[in-house]
Amino acid sequence: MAKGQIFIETDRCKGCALCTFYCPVHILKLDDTQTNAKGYTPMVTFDPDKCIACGFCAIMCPDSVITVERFIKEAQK
Amino acid sequence: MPKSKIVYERSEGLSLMDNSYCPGCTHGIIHKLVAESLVELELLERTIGISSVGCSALNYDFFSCDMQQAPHGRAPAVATGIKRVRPNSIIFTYQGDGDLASIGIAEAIHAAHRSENITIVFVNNAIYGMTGGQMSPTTLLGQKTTTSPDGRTKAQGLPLRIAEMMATIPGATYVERVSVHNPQHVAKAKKALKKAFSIQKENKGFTLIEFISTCPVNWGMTPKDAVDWAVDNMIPYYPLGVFKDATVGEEK
Amino acid sequence: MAKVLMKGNEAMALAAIKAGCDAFYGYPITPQNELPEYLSKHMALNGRVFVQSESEVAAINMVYGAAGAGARALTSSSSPGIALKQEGISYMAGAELPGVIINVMRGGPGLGGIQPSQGDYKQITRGGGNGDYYLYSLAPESLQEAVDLIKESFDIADYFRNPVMIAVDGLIGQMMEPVTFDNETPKWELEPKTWAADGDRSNREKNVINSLYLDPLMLEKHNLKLKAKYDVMRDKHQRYEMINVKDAEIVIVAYGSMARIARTSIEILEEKGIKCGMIRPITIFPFPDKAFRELQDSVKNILVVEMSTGQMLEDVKIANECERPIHFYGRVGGIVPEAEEVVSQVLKIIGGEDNA
Amino acid sequence: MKRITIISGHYGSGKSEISVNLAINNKIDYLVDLDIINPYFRSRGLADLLEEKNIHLVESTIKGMTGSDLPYISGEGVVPFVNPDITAIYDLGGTENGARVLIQFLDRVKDVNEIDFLCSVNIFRPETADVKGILDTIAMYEAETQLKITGLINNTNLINETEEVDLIRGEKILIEVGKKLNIPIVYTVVEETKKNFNHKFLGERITLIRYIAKKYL
Repeated sequence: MAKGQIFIETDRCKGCALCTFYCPVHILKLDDTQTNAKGYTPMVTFDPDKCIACGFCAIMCPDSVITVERFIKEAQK
Repeated sequence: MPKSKIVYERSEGLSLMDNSYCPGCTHGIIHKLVAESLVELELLERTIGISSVGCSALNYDFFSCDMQQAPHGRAPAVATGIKRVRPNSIIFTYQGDGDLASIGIAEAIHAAHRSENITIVFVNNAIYGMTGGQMSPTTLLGQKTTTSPDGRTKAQGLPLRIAEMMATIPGATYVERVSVHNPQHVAKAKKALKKAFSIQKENKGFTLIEFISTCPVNWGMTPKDAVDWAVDNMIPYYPLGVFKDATVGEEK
Repeated sequence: MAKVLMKGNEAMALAAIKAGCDAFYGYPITPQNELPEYLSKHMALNGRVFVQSESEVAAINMVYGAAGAGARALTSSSSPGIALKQEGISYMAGAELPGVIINVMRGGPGLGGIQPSQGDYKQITRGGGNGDYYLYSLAPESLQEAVDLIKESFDIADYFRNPVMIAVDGLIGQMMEPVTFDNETPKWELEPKTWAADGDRSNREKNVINSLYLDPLMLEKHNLKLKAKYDVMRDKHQRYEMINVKDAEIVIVAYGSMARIARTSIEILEEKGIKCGMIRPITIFPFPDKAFRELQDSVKNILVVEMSTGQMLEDVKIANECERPIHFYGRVGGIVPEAEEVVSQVLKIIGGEDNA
Repeated sequence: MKRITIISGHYGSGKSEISVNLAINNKIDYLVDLDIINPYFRSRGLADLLEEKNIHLVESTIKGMTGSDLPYISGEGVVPFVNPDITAIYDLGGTENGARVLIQFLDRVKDVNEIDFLCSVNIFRPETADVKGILDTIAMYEAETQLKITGLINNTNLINETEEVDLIRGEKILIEVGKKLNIPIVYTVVEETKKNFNHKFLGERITLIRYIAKKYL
């Protein structure tokens, strides 16, 4: 079960792939099947259920295209 | 549906405009850190940033605070001029190694010498990125550039260690070298920047944070290889750490 | 405050304080040192900023910074130091920033000498640095005029959003004269500096101070905007003094200290029965070409006198539009022509011994 | 007049012109120009005139460097202090830096009583416009040189615009200063163009001829 999710501003992504190397659960990759508004192949999550909302991808993104949301468990309220 | 909260988003210290850097260039990470630090310290509205000359010349468009563009190397002088007439503002210069370590070394040293209440964000990627990959004062020995085609030799100068040098200046208050090669170091780098801005806020004098950065294009590498190259080659020569902290023991 | 006796450099410094100068940034060079020395003491007493910079290059860039933040900033230097300041001056013109630069000229080229000279005329009136720009340049002939013009110069700079150069030679900097600071000087109508990047973003969008235009069409637009500003200076803000020109048979063109000496020459010539007049440019950019259109037909010759080998001569030729023969007399190396030398040159011209 | 006269004062207080006039009028042997402050209007520019008058000019170590701002002081400046047969006038530069130059020679002084250390004052100079300003100035010179000022020169002037009443007002202020310090007004300077000033001023009158700056004024 995912602990959170990321939102990617796909059209701002430059496809540098730095984020993909720092994802501890290896769920990010460049999507070779599409190009964005800038002409880059953007990054996508291929297994979002594994996301742990650690934020590493966003922290390493030079273009600030990733927003990270963490789910809050009811029990913790 | 479980409740949620946003734990990371684009900083409001950055403008809406996309930065113009090449894919994977760590300039973008450093920009985020400057923006986030200023926002978290609630300093953004009274900040004036000084753009320099180099790849970051256009960054007056990328930050959402007031900005002034400076001639090559003169950012610390421009910053001095502003800070003296606007002492309540927060001033940072954003300079590369060509700008600061070469043409602007006098301005950088003397801003520290006068202990100007400014923060220098020094981005060291060991090369002139903007003008097409020429040798800079921080280019490593053996490193090939367009003006050291056979690799830098001693005859072209041994690479300058700016943080170490600036730390010797009596007027410098805080000097640290950081890197942004992984999330842990990005966090450390942000801590260093926040410390520098806090020191400035308290009028305690000159601060400089040197960032080990990359240039995938002119180094001829993928972004990830460039980061790894910086870790393997730059950090051994340019060790990370605090080189000067004149605020230690001050509270007591 | 009644009249006091002051050295030129001190008087100019005090005039800047009276003009509301917020900050001075400068570097030592003879013969202008009394100016920063005076300000090092008096700026602080008035709650203003004084910084001795590491170089002229740094000083002008501090002025550029302070001006960008909306302050009234000043720097001063002498010829070789002004050459070093050209980088920042060009950026100021490009970013449309006001500021005042005092140039107490000495001999050149290179290290030259420390005695008075007018050898910077072209450096001053042709912009000086890279790119297509000009400075509004004022050349007073006395300490009183220098004081009055400096008091006004900060307004002029703010009005045009362009640097103003005060061009004097070493003599004006070093000489003693009685001056008063009480003269009423023109007040220009100034807009608030809403463009300033002053770090107070609480009630507005961000401001950017910049001279970089990578799009050629944008840069052309910017260049033409600057040109329009210089055209207004040329059309509406030429300043000059016509001295004794009515019925004159010869007219001297001289500015600054040289004009002051030529006044004595004119008196000596008057005693000899020769009617000699003078056009005294007060602005050297814009050059007062209008003055030449005021000359009567009685004027048969023009004599340009300078402490240079003829730096202003070309401007006089352009303004004269081939109407009259133009002669030149100058001394260089820091030597100031004596009134008698100018007189004998005039006599030569009238006697037909000097062909233009 | 004592064997040695040292003239101090802020720039614009007329030191150099007074020095030259005194040297010529009193046939003094040495005129020592110690002015490292002013780059222009120094007595060293008058080498030819002084030679003609048999006055030995001590200036920079490089002769004829009128147009120099290199502060080379000639060791010859010590000669009058050690040779009791030589009369001399020392012309100091304005400001405390100018006075400081003298210190290097002072350990050679044999008899302080042979020296007059005068302060020239022009009340139209903003720094010396009143008693307090003048006292502060004198205190500064004394602190720098460790010599006591022994007398005052009333050089009140606005150049061509000087009026007799100005000199009288200057004298009044200097009398007060003199009382506080117990020193006399030794000279009053009246320009030759103002010969018609009939007032009997304190001290000896110097009818001043402008040798140095005349042609520009």
